[in-house]
Amino acid sequence: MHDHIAIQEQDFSLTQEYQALREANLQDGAIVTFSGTVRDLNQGKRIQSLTLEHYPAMTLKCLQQIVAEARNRWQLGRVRIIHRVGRLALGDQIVFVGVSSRHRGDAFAACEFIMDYLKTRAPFWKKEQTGNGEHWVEAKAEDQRKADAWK
Amino acid sequence: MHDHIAIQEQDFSLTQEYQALREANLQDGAIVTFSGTVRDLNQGKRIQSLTLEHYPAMTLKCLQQIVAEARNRWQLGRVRIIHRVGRLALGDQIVFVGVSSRHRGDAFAACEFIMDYLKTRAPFWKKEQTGNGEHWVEAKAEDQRKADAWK
Amino acid sequence: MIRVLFFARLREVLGCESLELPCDFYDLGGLRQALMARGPDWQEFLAPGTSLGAVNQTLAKDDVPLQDGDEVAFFPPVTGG
Amino acid sequence: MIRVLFFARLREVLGCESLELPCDFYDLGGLRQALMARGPDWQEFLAPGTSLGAVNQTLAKDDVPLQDGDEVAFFPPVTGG
Repeated sequence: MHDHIAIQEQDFSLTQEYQALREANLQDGAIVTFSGTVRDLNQGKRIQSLTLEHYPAMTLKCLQQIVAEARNRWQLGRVRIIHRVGRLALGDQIVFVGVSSRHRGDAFAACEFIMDYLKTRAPFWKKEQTGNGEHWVEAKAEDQRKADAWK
Repeated sequence: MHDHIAIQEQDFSLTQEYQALREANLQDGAIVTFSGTVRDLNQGKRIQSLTLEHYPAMTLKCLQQIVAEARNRWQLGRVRIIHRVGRLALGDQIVFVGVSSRHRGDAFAACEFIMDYLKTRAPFWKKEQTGNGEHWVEAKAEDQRKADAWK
Repeated sequence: MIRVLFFARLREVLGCESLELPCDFYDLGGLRQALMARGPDWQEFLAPGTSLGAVNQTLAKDDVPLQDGDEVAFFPPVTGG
Repeated sequence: MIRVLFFARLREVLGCESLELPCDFYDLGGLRQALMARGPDWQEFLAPGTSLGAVNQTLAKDDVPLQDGDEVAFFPPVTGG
């Protein structure tokens, strides 16, 4: 197993993550990455910044379970997940998921599956700051629908 | 439209590609990338290197059509495709597809769609060098099946 | 004893980050009902479907049994990623 | 005139990279049949299903009509990516 799962305040480097997925890995011909960033508009509101809270004792365990489930479903090489917490500015990176595999179909499916499960199961909560104060982000039914589609 | 499509002998930098997808792009919260590399085993044969030939007058046009079809199907921000040609060594990068979008579902689907169509429609051919000489790679029925699944 | 944690909006509206309670509850649902009796905000925001529960750091339905020493958490639907 | 190009394995087995032919063919299938009559290798490797065709740099079925000045290409199923 070549898994790296981190929850951290500091930013991450896609360059380093990609290198860690690729180096000395001649058996995997496919690498899929997902990066999520803070965008300016969310659910119709103009965002200035956001704060990410999590449940530290549970977060890592939950992400490990999601990766284990992905490894049961697909033939995967390396899996790397980073999720940031704390205060984030517009355009900042929030989350990274990278998967290597022999086959691109497995890499695509596993990367999307991990994101869909992370979105609906991992204990993170976003609070958005706008010109009109701040508010907790509401969960989206669409995210639950996407996660349920993997069952 | 923010498309970049290149066919080139020289290597590419995921770092630069990711930056081009991300910079000054606050509306897109999702970036999906695919990188294909030369792996050591293909269809049961141990590979030493490979040579990629293409049909220059057709390649760019074909990739532009694939991107146009992806843009018809999904709401996409930026799309970047690089495909290398010429001689490639074990572990070398062959192909990059990067897509940004407001929504991760669109970015995942479009990135995989572009790869599946590229694999079955874009005029590239691989010749593999092994310890027993060289041979042209045979097209895989699985690739055709994956491309047909998008219809 | 059971340790009960509240996160995010739930922590803010209840004005409560954590509780220590004797383990008088057969399952997560029993604990949830007891907490909902604490007042109108508790009633509203701990209602099943409104908040999720976890037992020992794993998402749990209301029929998951509780034991002395468990860590329970209640929180709103998650919004990471 | 029509310009006909061959790529990859097809170029190698036919020993031919390109041809210039008068445009005597109604469609791509007509050209394909005429080329297949050139010899056993042409017969085998240009057979429909064995090689793909393109007219003016776009994948084409055998019923696509040909015109003077067209660029036609035949090649094996593609294997890039």
